[in-house]
Amino acid sequence: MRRVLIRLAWFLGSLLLASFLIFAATNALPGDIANFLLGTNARPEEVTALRERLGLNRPFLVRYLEWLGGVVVGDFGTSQITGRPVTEMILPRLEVSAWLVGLATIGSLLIALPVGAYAALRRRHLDGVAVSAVSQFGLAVPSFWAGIWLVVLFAVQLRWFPAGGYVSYWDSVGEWALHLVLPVGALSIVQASVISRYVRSAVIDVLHTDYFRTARAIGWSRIGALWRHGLRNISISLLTVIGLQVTTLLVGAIIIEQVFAIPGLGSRLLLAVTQRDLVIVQGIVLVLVWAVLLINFLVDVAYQFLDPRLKRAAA
Amino acid sequence: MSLIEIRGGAVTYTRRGVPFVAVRDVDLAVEPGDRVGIVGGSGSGKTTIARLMLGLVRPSAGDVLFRGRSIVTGSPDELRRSASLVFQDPNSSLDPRMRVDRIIAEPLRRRATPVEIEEALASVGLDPQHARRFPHQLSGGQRQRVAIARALVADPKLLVADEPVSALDVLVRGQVLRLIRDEVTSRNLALVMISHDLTVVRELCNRVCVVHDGRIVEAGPVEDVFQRPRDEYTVRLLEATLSL
Amino acid sequence: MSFLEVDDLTVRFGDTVAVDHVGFAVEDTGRLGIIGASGSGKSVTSLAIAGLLSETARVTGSIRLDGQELVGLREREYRELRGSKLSMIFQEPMTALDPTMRVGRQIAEVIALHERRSGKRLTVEAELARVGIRDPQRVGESFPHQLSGGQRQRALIAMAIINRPGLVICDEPTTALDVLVQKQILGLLDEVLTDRAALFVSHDLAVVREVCRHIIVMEHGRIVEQGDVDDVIATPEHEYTARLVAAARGTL
Amino acid sequence: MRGSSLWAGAFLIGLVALTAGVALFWTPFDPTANGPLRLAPPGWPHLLGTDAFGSDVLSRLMAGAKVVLLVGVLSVVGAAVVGVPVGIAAAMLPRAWGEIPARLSDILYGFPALLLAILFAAALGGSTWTAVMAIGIATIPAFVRIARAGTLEVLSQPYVEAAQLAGLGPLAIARRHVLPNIAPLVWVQASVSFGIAILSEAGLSYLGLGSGPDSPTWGRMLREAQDHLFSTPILALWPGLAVAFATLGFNLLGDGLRDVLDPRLRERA
Repeated sequence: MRRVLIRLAWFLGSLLLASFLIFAATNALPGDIANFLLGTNARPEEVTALRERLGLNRPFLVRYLEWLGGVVVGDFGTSQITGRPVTEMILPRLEVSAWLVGLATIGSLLIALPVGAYAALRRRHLDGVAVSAVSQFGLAVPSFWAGIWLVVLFAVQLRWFPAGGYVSYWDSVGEWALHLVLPVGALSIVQASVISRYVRSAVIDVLHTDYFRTARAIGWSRIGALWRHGLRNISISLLTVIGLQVTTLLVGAIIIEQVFAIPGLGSRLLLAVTQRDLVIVQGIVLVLVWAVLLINFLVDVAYQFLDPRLKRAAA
Repeated sequence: MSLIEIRGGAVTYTRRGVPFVAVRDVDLAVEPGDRVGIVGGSGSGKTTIARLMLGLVRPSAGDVLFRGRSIVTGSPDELRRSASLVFQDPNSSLDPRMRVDRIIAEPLRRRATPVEIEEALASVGLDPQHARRFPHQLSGGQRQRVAIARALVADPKLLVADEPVSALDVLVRGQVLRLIRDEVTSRNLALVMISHDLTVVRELCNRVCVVHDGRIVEAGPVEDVFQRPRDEYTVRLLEATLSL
Repeated sequence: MSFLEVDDLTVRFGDTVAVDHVGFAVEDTGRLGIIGASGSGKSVTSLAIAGLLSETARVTGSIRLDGQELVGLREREYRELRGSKLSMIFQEPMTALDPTMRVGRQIAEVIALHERRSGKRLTVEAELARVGIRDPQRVGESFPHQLSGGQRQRALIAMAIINRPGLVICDEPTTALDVLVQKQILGLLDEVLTDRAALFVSHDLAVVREVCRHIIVMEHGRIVEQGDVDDVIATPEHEYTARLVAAARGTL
Repeated sequence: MRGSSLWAGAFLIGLVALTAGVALFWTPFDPTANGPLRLAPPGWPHLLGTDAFGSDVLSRLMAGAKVVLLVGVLSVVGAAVVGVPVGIAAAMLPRAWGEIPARLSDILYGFPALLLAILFAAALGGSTWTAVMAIGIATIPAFVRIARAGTLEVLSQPYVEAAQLAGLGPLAIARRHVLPNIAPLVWVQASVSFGIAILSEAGLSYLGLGSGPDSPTWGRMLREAQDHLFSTPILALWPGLAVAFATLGFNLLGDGLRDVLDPRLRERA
């Protein structure tokens, strides 16, 4: 338990530090929102007045603490461009992005586990090598490029799925699913090539373990021993990989939202960047970074409980 | 004055936040030219005693004296100039990215001349051509010979050998043990031999300490302990030892 | 006809010959010790009989177990034999058990695999008691890392004999153990191996002598000497055997 | 079989580097000039056709190689120079002190290159230099991790203890034993990071957060091609293939280095 508490303390500390870095990056750098909003021809008095109104001339630390205080109670401030509360803008888009990332994680695992295991078991045969080669290539493909070609094939040529857009789950489940197939597919394929390579080498490691040999000696087939004893051991290390890969997936999702014109956090973030709406940029970047840190923290804790060799020490 | 002496030594490790006592109440003195065997099962603490003796772990209680001076409160430098260690597994005790000549020269703390390297190799029965090889290009027995050459190059007074043959193939064990015995005799070194194998200790040592559960349960001249064991654990150990 | 008959057995990995025209026989209650240094082919021989060599190995010759030819046997049928008719005990009890699964479940698995019924907890505990484990309930509920080396090896022996196999292959079963534990495990093996055929692979003559009367000595994949263990030790004919005997004597 | 991925990787990287080198002095057409012939199919004189502005696709691809290599080299070298010493120090310092750089790099791990680039672009506007900074900073944790893990592994080896007994201090051990033994890991990581940097740069310029309009990049070309997927999908092929093969080159090189540089792996294989 003590180890978990120490990890919790580090986690909370890292949330705090991350928020400070984000605030500092958007506020301490020279691009001043007041200058930008008023253009280069603005008179100095006007700039000063606007800075006053936006509260930009108060000490940096005070502004940071105010912002953080708001974030903790769910208030991400007010947009400098639209004048609407940022929280209100983020929430519906958070749901969209979460669907995208969550489904892509599941999709990539569904592809990667069998593919990786196959490549490992057949590694000395042509088909296994071919599978490895394909995943090697998939590793090098940007997910948005894969997305573009899925659009060309399935939206432009075959017209099976829409080329872009999004329908809320609560409005129509069927349309929702239809719109998500291509973006989730693009993310999953690329992500699966990364994970399948981990699975492949993890399975090869298992094939060389003594406990795998024992399982074979008591009468399991190779597949059976792998399923019964390999999977448990692999999943523990795979969990860490999935945690680390969430970052890549999140980045992929931001770009994929752009490819498919999906109204998620990423597309709102990019709009805010072009408009220099720093409050929204801060808010969304914070949500994304905290999400990454949270997921890695959860993986870390889960790891402590999943591996029986660590269990006694954790409890 | 003893060459090296452990007085009431104890070592406590922290394993996953839980402290556990590896050895305690260890009293052991090694005189110049002494050949001491330390025997016991795995996890009994015999390796910890060796590490304690060489200043590689700090005692949680007691003291370690080299020529009467503490290496716990004082500096272990002088001890390290006069003592060396042969590890169990030569695969991991030789840096895989160093050539044999650099490995052997390390305790000299200076560049060794080709003649010195050649002599060091010859003393452990290796051909001079091995000097430019990497450890993975040698056989297990040859690697352990390189490790012994490194242990002897700086003219130590004390050689500690931690299971020096248990990672080696049966057929080369005898050769390596003979090499250690011959070098110890000709250089008149003090030897501390850690082993689970009583036969080895019987052949090489004049005194023996039996370690069980982190304590020395019996100590004395080899023949006394082996002929007339007093401790119940020693008796069981002797009974369990198979020989032809 | 003997229970196990190995004839002209050859195992190749690519161009290297690991086992070279080896033949021997073991009666249905007989025991055979296979002696050799590392790389002599003794382990490859035992893995070949169990059909557990990697797919890069090419096996030729004949292995007949209770009249059934094993060389070229389909994997599906081989699988039926392993754990029921023939079983193995390996060297490293540390790593031979699945670290993420409770020991009792791993033992129950052996029964379930071959009898198409799940292993009852009581059966498992009885089997653990049979191999001399004093608190079978606790051991059954433990993960491998919570047990001592001796307990783990006992659990593996329980797995090997639970389905009353006709042949048990022991590959260096005590090499990784302490002297005291080694003595106990050898005693246990001597007991559980009665009434069945056994192969006992080791580099240590003194260990083999505890359980076997008849031995074969292997070097470079070939049998260089065979006979009664005491005769071989007393008057080794082959130079290699003589060196092994000297090594086991421990005299320098 | 062994060494083949090393050579395949080196070949692909050599191709990209050669293209970039040639593009420094010569491209078939001015990559930024608009021409009268729009969306032309591959042929003569425009070997890979022209884009929606009439610019020569091949010339733009060649110019894009320059940007990719520049961004990759600067960000990866910068990240390694910062990350490796920090990682070694994190492993060799006493526990409490070593924990700090390790944890800081874990936090940095939560900032992928894209988010950093977005933060910089929001404050400074996007440019090649913000892309280099963002990708470079985002790559540091990978080097810290690999150097720290590698150093811990080396420090647990008996040969380090032997060096201690021989009287070597921590700095000498770092120089003689740690650095040579973690070097293969660092080279492999550098190669893999380079591949990731290429992907990141493509993503950034696709989103318009990287280099400005006058330097053609593969990502920007993909962005422009997307508007013509219905009429001229082939425009989306070339830049994507360029990204994929350049990244593949570095990934293959990384795999090849892993096999060749580690003598222990060499024996196992």
